[in-house]
Amino acid sequence: METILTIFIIFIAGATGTYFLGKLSGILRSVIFITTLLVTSWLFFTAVSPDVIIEFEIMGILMSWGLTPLAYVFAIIVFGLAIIIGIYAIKAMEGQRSLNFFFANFLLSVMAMFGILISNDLISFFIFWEIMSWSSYFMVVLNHKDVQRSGITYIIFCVIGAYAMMMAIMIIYSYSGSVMIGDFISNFHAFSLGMKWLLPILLLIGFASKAALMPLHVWAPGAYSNSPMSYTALFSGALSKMGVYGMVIVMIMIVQQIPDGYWIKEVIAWLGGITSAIGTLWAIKQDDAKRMLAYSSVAQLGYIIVGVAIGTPLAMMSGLFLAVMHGIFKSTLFMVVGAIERQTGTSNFTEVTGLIRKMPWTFLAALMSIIALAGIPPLGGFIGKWMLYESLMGSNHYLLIIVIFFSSTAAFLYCYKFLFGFFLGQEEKEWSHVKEAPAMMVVPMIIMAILTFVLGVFPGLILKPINDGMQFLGYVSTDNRFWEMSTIFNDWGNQVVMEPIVYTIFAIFLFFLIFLTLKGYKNTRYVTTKDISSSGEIPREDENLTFITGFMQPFFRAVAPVMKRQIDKYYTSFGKGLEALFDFTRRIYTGNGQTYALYFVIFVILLLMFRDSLF
Amino acid sequence: MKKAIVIFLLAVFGFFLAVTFLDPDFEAERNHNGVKNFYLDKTVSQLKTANTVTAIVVNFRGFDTLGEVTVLFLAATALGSILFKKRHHIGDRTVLMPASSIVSAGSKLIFPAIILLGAYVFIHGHLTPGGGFQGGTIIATGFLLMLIAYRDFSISHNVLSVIESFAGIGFVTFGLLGFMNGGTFLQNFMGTGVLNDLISGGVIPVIYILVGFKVAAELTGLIYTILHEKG
Amino acid sequence: MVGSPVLLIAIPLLAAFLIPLFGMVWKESVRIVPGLVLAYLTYLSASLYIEVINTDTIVEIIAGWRPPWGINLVFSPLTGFLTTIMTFMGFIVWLYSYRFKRNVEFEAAKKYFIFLMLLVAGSVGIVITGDIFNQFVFIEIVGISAYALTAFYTGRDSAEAAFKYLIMGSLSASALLIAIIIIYSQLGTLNMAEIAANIDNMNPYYRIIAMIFFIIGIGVEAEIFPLNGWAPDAYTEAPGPVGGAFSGIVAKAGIYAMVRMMFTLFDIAGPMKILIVIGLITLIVAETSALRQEKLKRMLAYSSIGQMGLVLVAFGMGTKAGVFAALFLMLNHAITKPMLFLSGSFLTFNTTEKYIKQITGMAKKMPVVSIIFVLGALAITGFPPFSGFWSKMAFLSAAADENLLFIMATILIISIFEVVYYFRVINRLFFFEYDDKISVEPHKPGFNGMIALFVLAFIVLMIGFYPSSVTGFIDLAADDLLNTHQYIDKVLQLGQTIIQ
Amino acid sequence: MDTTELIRIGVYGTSILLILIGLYAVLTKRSLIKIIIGLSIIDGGIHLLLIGIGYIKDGTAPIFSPGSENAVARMVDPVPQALVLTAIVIGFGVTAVALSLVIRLYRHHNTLKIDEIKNLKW
Repeated sequence: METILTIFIIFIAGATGTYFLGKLSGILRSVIFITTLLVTSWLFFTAVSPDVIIEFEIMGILMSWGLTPLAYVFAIIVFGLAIIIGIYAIKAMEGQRSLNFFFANFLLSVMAMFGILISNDLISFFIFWEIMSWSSYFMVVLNHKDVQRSGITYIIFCVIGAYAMMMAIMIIYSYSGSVMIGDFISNFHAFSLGMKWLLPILLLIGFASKAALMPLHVWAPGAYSNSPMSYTALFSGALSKMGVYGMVIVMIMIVQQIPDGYWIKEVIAWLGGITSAIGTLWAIKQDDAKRMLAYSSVAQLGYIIVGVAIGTPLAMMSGLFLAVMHGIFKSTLFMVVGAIERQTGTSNFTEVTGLIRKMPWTFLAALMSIIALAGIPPLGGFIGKWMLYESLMGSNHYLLIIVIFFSSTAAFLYCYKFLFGFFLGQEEKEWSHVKEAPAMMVVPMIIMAILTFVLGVFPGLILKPINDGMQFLGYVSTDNRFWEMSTIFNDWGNQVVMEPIVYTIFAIFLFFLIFLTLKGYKNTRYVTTKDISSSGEIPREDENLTFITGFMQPFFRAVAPVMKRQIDKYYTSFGKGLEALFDFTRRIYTGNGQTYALYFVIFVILLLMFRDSLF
Repeated sequence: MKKAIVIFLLAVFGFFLAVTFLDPDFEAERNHNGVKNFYLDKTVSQLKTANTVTAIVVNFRGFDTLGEVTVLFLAATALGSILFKKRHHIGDRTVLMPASSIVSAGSKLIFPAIILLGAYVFIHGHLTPGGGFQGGTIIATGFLLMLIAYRDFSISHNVLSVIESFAGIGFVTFGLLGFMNGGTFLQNFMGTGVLNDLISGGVIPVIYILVGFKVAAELTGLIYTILHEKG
Repeated sequence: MVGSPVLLIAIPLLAAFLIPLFGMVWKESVRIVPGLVLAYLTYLSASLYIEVINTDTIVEIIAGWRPPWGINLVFSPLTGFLTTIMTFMGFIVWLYSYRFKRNVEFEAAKKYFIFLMLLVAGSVGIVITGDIFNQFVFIEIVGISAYALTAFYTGRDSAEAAFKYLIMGSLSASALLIAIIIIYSQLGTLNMAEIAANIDNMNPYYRIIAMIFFIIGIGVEAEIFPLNGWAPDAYTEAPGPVGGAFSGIVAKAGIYAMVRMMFTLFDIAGPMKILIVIGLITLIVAETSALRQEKLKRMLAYSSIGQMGLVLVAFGMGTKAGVFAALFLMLNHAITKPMLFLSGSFLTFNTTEKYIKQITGMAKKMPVVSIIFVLGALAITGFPPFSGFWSKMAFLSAAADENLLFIMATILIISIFEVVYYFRVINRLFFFEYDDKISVEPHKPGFNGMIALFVLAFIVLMIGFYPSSVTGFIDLAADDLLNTHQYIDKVLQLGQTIIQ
Repeated sequence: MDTTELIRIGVYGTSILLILIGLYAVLTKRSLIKIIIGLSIIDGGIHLLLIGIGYIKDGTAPIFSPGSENAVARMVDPVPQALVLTAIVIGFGVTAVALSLVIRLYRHHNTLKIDEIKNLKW
């Protein structure tokens, strides 16, 4: 049997087993769950090669499954994250509700993502896309929190995207008689001009809704923050990348064929830039770590989309590299928040402080990820951003650079807020009971943190598969100049060798670590947060004077006009208006039998009067 | 206001109906060579039935009649179901005033005659205008008279139900017998006899008599149910 | 030869007359006999269907008179397909309601089962008959059983619903009679094949008038927009399984009658604007009305109406792909909507009002039923890998073939509303806490009901994962509907073999 | 205008008038009983219409009495008569069900006004 099919069967069997046998005992459930993930990943990494293609037919439509080099990059993210998050989830989810359902659904999500990646035709792509949609939907509402609002918002945007995509797929099918992605790309020039514009736009709506691009990002904060953190890690890390995956194909292989198609690219790139700016601003404003990270995810996906949309080789590479890196560091951060929430019971910055001594390993993971997120060398984020800036300069998008640079700088604010809020600052009695998270949760986080470091030092590890993927997309690889192990190349002709930089920075870190440790032995007096002198006034008991409170007020006064226009308010009032309208129109069913009889007569007369135009 | 709208609508509707049905074309286009002549022809030559309408109702379009009988059966059952009450809730008969002695005496006198007339009508359904439906209705009016005239006149529901069921079963059974003997449902499988004889037309009179029983039983049942309904 | 199509009508009628007699002897028989009959009908219909597919259309004549003169029944791939679905769904509904009013009221149960059986028989009759007046009679049989079933519960507002249904039903019957009068007066025949063969000789004015009266005559059963005011009420007030029977059986018969009329009787080629317009309006009005609905069964009823609109739009395209999609939609709807009605009826068993808020958190108490409900909701909203997805896909592909982009977009937008209201219910069911104050006491589902639900769920999954298991049948049925000449020839040339 | 035409217009005109009167009752009368009467009047009109289309000039009843076996050409069309028989019986059944529903409704709502009986709406 083909390996791909075997993987699917194992996934389905695993999901069913997890759900039904999980009722017997929790250990059995965990064992089945982890075994499924391990076996499938092992099969994937060892036995799946890009050139095996399975073809079959459903309802007369030829379908085919096989792994392309581009999909391979994303599959690495999916399986890698799935295993690590899976291990984390077993401990993290302990004691939560509906565990059988959670783990089975987790497996279904992973299977759906894998399915999306191996689909060579649009129909099975769509099927797996929808399976992913509903399985992730059930995760969003699993916590019973804010179900009717954020859950419904999420599913609305899911189906908006899915239906736009489905419409495009059906048009493609009926016009060209084939649903193969390859056929579509090669026959695209044969479509009429209107279709040439309509199809990519519909497809982009579909993908952008999952990648949370600007006007379609409204669902993201609610969905990310309401689902269990163990799933959000996968959600933000891997699931949203499926949108990016689709966008890569559309932007690179289809939009290029449209006359004047660069407009689409420009628009998407700008939308990406604005998304990142707005997302960052909103992230800074949040007091809840989950929502902050959710907005941060939106912002980070904005960078990725900018890279993908610009579409020069370097930009593409930076987009894909950032996608991988984002998957790693953002999952880590969500796992960190999950761990903190599990240990302290809250995920609010303003309440929790000074966890650095209580949860040092968690802090380490958070620190590494934050550094990667902020794009500070030597970690992976730096390389991605470097390449992004360089590609933007190379393609003369100077205004866009300003936007990106602004949001990337502003990101430091929330990075700092995150670190400080949770870990630094004064220790409070209230949190003195907090312990480090269990090893099964810490180890995955640490592994991920190390990964960010490794990929920062040796970006070639991931740039190599990306290069293969880009060759598949039609980029001619030029003497491997971008993806030497541990070096990157800039367009001014200089090679930047990463190792010296890395070692220098590493040394500085080591020095500070020693310094801090030594300093720690000194006799330090710890006081509570309230115990400060504030210009002679004694603060009242209810005034929370944590540094985090009212953080960056001047900054917000400056950007207030931008923040005031919240796009989800427009959506909400639009939805409310529609519901009110339909509440009114359904009064057409008055409940009076006589009125129905009147409708009957009116209908007859209308048909009789308009018989010439209707028949 | 509402009335004005309704009158306006009905005027428009009536205009269309008038244009449709009062137009001489409506008649002119008529295809007189349709099924009509065939029916008239075959009724005499094959079915040996004097009344063409009966032949059509029972034989040519017997399937419709089966459906029609089912509709009646359904209506009777539906009435029972919609007005269903537990047994001890069944009320007294609702009559506005006690019948005068003339009515009670007269109805006793006239009742057998009505029944006889009904029986005559449905037995001669294939020869004269009339038939099972008409005869059954006449019989039911006889029972209605008795029910109005005598407060204590009562009919066993079970008996009605048995008659009704047996008549219905008989109809379908004759249909199925036709299916077994002649190959098609409701086929006229019995000898047809001589035109205008009482015993002629094969199964047609038999089925019509069954229909007569069924209609009589069902209509009586309907009347009985409604009369025992307290408002 | 396993039997004959006429038995599909004759056996239930015979049984309906027999049941009162049996009931006098053995009370349990009033439940068992209808079940046996429906099982037999399912078997008969399925085996005839297989025979028809393998050999040829069966045209059955009645009373020994060949088609233009006698009444005939046509059992073709199309009618066989629908008949099989209907009888099967009838059996499922019987299975679900086997314990209905058990040990409580014998008389009521007896009548309920008689009505249910005749509802199925009448719907089958509408589908297989080849004569317009006969169709009228069957529509009335269905109508009266449906009124009676709607008014079944005495304690509720069911009589009101039934009365509205009755007003609309008898107005529509009048319209249907007018259409029959016009056709008979113009062509002198009532046989569908004969009418279809001679339709070109008919004065075009009368042709259109007859068509209009036909549409409004059948439209009440087919639940098209301005004529469907009765439907939500009737679905809400009728016993739960009956709502399933209405949507799974009666509405299908109505749609079939309308489509047979448009395609065969009046032989309209190409896209039918009227069906598309009516279907779209029905879809939009129904789905938007469902959005803010507070009662579960009423919401399902609106959803059912909306689906009927979608089916009409698909038929209205008039192409092979459109008909295929429409039949596929009908099949899925016939299975999924009863599934929703039956499981929803378990969920709201102990309430009379059937408010959606009353099922809050019910999944904890009745997990299996809730999961089946979710399955149905996912299937009807067209989420893969469940059955609804394939039919929705077939529909969109048919629309794309005809370049009807506007219709595609409209229907997809309307589908978003559908998703919203179904997911609101799912959320309430699964992701809200059970609350004694709002939610009702759960009802323990019976064994027979669970079997019925499992069978339906199995079919939904089977079609979802392996659509090719049914598409072959649907394909044949679609061919059969579109081939008017073949229908006429099959029916009218039958006489050669039968000696008058 | 000869007699045939007069009869035709008379019959058809009457039936159309009956249909309209019935519809008027259904659409404007508030009493359930009157609405049912309206429905019956519509039925009556349609039955008249149905009988009317079978008429031919100087027609006789389609019954073969002894000695008139070859009067086929003068006989009116028997099919509408058979149809109307069916239609009348069906109309009767529907009316019976309707009346029983009215009894139920009256018992439940204590009124016969149709615009006061609308618990089910929207």
